[in-house]
Amino acid sequence: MTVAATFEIEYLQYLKPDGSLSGPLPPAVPNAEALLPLFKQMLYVRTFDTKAIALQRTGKLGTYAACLGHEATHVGIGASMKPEDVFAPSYREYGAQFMRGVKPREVLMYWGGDERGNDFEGPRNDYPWCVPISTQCLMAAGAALSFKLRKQDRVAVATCGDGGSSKTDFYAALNSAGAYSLPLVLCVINNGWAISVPRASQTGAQTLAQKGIAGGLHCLQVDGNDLVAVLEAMRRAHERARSGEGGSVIEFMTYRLHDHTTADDARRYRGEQEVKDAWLKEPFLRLRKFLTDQKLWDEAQEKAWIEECGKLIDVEINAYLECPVQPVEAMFDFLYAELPEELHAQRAAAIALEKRP
Amino acid sequence: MTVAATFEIEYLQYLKPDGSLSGPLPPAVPNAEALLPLFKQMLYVRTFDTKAIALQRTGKLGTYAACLGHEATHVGIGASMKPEDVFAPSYREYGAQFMRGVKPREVLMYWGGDERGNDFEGPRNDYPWCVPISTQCLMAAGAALSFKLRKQDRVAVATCGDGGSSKTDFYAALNSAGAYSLPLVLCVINNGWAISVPRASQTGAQTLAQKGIAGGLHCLQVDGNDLVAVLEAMRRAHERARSGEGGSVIEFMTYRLHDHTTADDARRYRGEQEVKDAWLKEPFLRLRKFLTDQKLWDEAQEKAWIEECGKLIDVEINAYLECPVQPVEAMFDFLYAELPEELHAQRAAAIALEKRP
Amino acid sequence: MSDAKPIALIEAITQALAYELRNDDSVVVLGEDVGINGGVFRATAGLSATFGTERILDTPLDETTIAGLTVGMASQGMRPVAEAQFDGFMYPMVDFIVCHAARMRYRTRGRLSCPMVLRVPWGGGIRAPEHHSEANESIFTNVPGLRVVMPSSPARAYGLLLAAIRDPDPVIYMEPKRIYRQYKELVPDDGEALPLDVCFVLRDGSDITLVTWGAQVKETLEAAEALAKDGISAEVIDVATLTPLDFATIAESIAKTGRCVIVHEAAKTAGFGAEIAARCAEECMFDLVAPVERVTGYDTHIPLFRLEMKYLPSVDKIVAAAKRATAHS
Amino acid sequence: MSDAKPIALIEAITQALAYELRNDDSVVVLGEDVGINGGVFRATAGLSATFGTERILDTPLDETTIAGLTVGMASQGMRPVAEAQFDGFMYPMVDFIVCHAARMRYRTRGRLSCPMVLRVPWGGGIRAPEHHSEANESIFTNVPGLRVVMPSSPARAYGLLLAAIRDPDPVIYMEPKRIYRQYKELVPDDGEALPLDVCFVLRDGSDITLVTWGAQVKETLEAAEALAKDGISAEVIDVATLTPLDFATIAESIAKTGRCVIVHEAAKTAGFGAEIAARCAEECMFDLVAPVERVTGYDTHIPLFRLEMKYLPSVDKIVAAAKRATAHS
Ligand SMILES: Cc1ncc(C[n+]2csc(CCOP(=O)(O)OP(=O)(O)O)c2C)c(N)n1
Ligand SMILES: Cc1ncc(C[n+]2csc(CCOP(=O)(O)OP(=O)(O)O)c2C)c(N)n1
Ligand SMILES: [Mg+2]
Ligand SMILES: [Mg+2]
Repeated sequence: MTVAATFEIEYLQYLKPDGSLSGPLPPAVPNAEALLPLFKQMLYVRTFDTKAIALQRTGKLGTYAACLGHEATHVGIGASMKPEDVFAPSYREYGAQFMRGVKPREVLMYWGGDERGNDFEGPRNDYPWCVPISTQCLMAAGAALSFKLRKQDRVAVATCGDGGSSKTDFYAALNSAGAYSLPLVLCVINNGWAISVPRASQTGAQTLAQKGIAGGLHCLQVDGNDLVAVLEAMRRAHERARSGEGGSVIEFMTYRLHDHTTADDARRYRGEQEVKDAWLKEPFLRLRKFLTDQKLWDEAQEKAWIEECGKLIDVEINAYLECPVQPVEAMFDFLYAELPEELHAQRAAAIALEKRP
Repeated sequence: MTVAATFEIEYLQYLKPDGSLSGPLPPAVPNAEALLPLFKQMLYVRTFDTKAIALQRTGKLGTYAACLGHEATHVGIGASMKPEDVFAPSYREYGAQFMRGVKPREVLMYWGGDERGNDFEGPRNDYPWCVPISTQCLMAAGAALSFKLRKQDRVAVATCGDGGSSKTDFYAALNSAGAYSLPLVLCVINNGWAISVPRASQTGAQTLAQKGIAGGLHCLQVDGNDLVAVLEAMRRAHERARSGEGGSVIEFMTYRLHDHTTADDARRYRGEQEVKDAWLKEPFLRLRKFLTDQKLWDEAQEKAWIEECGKLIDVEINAYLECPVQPVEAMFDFLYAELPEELHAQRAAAIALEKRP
Repeated sequence: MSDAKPIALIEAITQALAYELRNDDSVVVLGEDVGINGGVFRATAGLSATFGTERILDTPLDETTIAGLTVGMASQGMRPVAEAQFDGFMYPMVDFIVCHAARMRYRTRGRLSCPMVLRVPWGGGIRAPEHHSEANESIFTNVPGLRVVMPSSPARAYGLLLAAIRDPDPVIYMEPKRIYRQYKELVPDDGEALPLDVCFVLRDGSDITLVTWGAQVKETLEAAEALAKDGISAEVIDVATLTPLDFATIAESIAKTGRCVIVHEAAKTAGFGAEIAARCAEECMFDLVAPVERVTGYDTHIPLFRLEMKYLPSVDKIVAAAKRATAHS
Repeated sequence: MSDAKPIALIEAITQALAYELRNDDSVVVLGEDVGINGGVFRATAGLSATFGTERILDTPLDETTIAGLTVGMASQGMRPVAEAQFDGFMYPMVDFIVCHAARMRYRTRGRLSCPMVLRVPWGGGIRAPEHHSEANESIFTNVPGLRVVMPSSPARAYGLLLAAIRDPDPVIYMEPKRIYRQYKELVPDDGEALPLDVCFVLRDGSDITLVTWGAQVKETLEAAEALAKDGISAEVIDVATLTPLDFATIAESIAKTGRCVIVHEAAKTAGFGAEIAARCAEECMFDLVAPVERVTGYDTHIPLFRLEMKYLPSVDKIVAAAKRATAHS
């Protein structure tokens, strides 16, 4: 038999669900201390998530997509990026975005039905939340192409879900990343579900990482609940991207512990046991165990930090709640760089309607 | 290192460019005699191709996409299919279509600017030529899904080019073939070029066959100029499809010996030497050598058969040339099953315009 | 009998799907989350349990895939009813709809055809996130070979969906999600389809013709009510089948009223209202005593939900336009 | 000087591309076969040799990819000029154009924007295969945030393309391929852009206003010529910038002539002509002495080339419509 090509997909896991290491720390993590700020960030994100859900439940927020359970993947991705890189998220990677400077009040504004949430004070070139699934992957490929053409030492990172990895735009992104050898990292966050459709119904592929083979990209499958593995996977992908070796597809195995969004009821379609099992592998507990074992963390610290997080986030929530609605003419702002002549009358009419007694 | 998955792509070649066998004939080809009718078909197709190009050059046909050099792949694909299977071609696989009953006059009609070319008297469920690249692959997946749902023992076969394998529709087809485990055979006919864009610019993947890995499909790379390898590859894919093992992606390595279409001038973008080298590997000569060595073919037979082909095809050409243009109201025929009330006036107006002195 | 309970528009859709699934083996339903989850709006609730996963298919998350599989199945003799989860997600389907669904019969001179339905929950006003509120019927109305259908009541939703599924050609069936649960009415599950090429006159009037479709039927009827209080008699026409258009019904009404206001949710410029107004300019010139007016979304994107109601046509806006028209005589 | 040679419309496009590539580093050209092959119509001929493969990019064969990469590049500060090889292949680009290009600035409140051009060779009449002859401007004209531009002469092609590339927002630039080489004229390579929001009055007249765009400008001007012989003075307006529409110029003309015939190649129902006729019904009612007419493609697909010329508007059809209009007074 003549063989035209062979491939192998590596799996990364360092920190096991029980909080013990399966071997030495990888290059991405020089020492255990380095994990501490990221662990705190995970707690911050989880606090934010809880509060956002509560806001939605009390009618103060629109539909909200929670990130419960994804914290290690999200924070690890954000931590791996340089400020000048560009991030193209889907709609729940707050952990990554906070690390890049996006503010919780901006997240709330967006889900609160206000475009101004997308006007990040923070990473000015990052993409806003992206509702049409996986189109952000292809925009990120375009961003990466622009970096390459302008010889900028920057990397574009996009995230999508297991469902999103079925989308043709995802395939287009990996195809072009391969064709142009782009500094692009495609992160597939496999949380087991795309609303009600389980991972197994999306594709016949045994891993989602292997989709990268279709474009000749580097492929890696990672325990996405293991912050250490996430950091190491991202380090490798960034290094490849920066050294001109092209794009990567990384599959992060995690689990969506919450409903898809606050508009969803996951009990309709998935069993309790599965969720219970998933809680045993979630990212926070194992890292806490590890850091506690290393004497880097304790209950008192945790209590203090959670309290601190609550305060920090309440400031953000208040900023959101106090922000007045945009005036009606905001509909016409930013439609074009300059409002075309034709539209002045419509804008004036809209304003006039507001002014009626 | 933990390995999540490994893959291997097999390469098939039996009949080498010099006409010698690299080993025993595979199951698809019980004996050398079995190749004879297909060889003759290849000659028939080549004769047709030459005459069609001549028709275009003399203004009797519109733009025409030649199939010179692809004959083994096309005929092998056609030969592998059962009548009840469904074929979804792109636009140059006449060799496969003739084997299924499509008539040369229909091909000419289509390229001659007449929709009736698509109304095959022959395989009534096959798809017509498909201009939007690779969309036929996804329609074929839909056809395969319908076979599966209705528990019919039928296979859908689609062809696309190396360029076509970049198209998102191709990826969508392989993704759904994997997700639903469909009786679908995706044939990527890699002829080195997509108009002026070489294979290397389409993707970073080392083979096009490996794209199937993205959907968990069976993958195979084949010498597409070797009729024996084509038949064996198709046999395996059909067997898998029929036994419920799902879809395949097969990459057929061949070469486009002609311009892309008669509207193209390949000298603008590719070197002479490459074309010369390709002529040394083309499908016809090696098979003739093999059959001649086996005493199954000789010059006299060839002369007679070519003459016969010429006659057969001239009958078709005449039928095409003599076919009168459709009346103007044909524009309104088959637009809907029944012409909506609203359109009667437009139709009447169109007819009235024709009748003016 | 379950027939005897009043149902909402979305339940009428479920009822029609179930009816056809029961009565025609070739009908299958496909889309994202249409299976065990019953659709994000619950339009397919219970169908998977009744008809099984071979009739109600969850698809991989790709709208190109949904469109392509649907065309493929339809062209091989099935009658697929596909769902785009929201209006804002159907753009990737445009290629298959325009290039293949709308042309399959024409291209093959009737050898193959494409009896499919694409269901698209449509329009704003439900406080949904971005891309969940679009009114994009105009993408399809210039495409020959399609039918674009838009129900606005439970009964019409039922009858038009049955007709759409049974129609031998592709139908884009746009569902006004804002009024999915607006009110309930009795909709006998009798399998009676409605015609796909007539407008519905929902209210008779003599002073002005109000032409609309989809969710705006609600505001338009309310506006007619308000106008009546001011002594203006408005006829209300629901253009439930946008293409092929039944303009005769509209022209007949204008011949009587001499005035026409068109109401729709999509942006004004080149929205489907333009076609109705154009027909007025071509065919009703000598009947019209006042300029035609369009009350529509502005020529901007529908904003996120904090502002969306200000974008949409409202009873006030319709009444004002009607009064401008009736000022002419 | 090379400026001194008359050039055809397609050469004017090449000239404009070269001008901007020379003068703005952030401009790149991308598409299928735009590189060494110079484009299937030769619109990018020679550009690859002059500007190199990092400015003139052949893309993988996928229109979704082209659209997505273009939006990605544009949103990061480049000015990509993408090509869809033929009109019939741009449907897969609709998603990115509508969901991202048209909304990038709006969605981010100006933080990101999308200064891109999509060039689309457009229309029938060149004896091309299927899907090489479509007139699908209406797909984009109902989308806020876009500009839809359609040149009809070498000079306008040059000036409008420069303007499109320099415009800070996304522009769909539709090229009337049938008149790519219709005639040549002197087009100085002076970098002078034309405005993107005015109609061009190509011929003054007093009896009737003929409104058109793209390749039909040819037949419309010929019709005006023919009408002149019969003593009918026709004003011809080229709506080169469909959206945002400059209706003022059209209204002004109708105020003078009292009659309006709209000519376009796309199917009639919900074609962009409907918008112009609608505006007539809204704003010119009291100026019009005759009903508006549209001379358009039929509401069918443009047939394969044996019949295509019978589908398209012709001088005869335009003249006949104009005469029907001038019969009213
Ligand atoms: C193009 C498109 N189709 C459908 C949807 C509706 N939708 C929103 S999220 C979602 C599931 C996404 O699943 P996955 O990609 O796994 O990401 P997750 O939400 O699990 O993080 C769907 C179908 C959408 N937003 N965009
Ligand atoms: C969607 C789409 N884009 C572009 C084209 C124009 N086009 C026709 S053939 C072709 C190249 C196809 O190359 P490949 O897939 O390798 O097939 P081949 O012609 O070599 O057999 C292109 C770009 C098209 N027909 N459809
Ligand atoms: Mg998921
Ligand atoms: Mg090729």
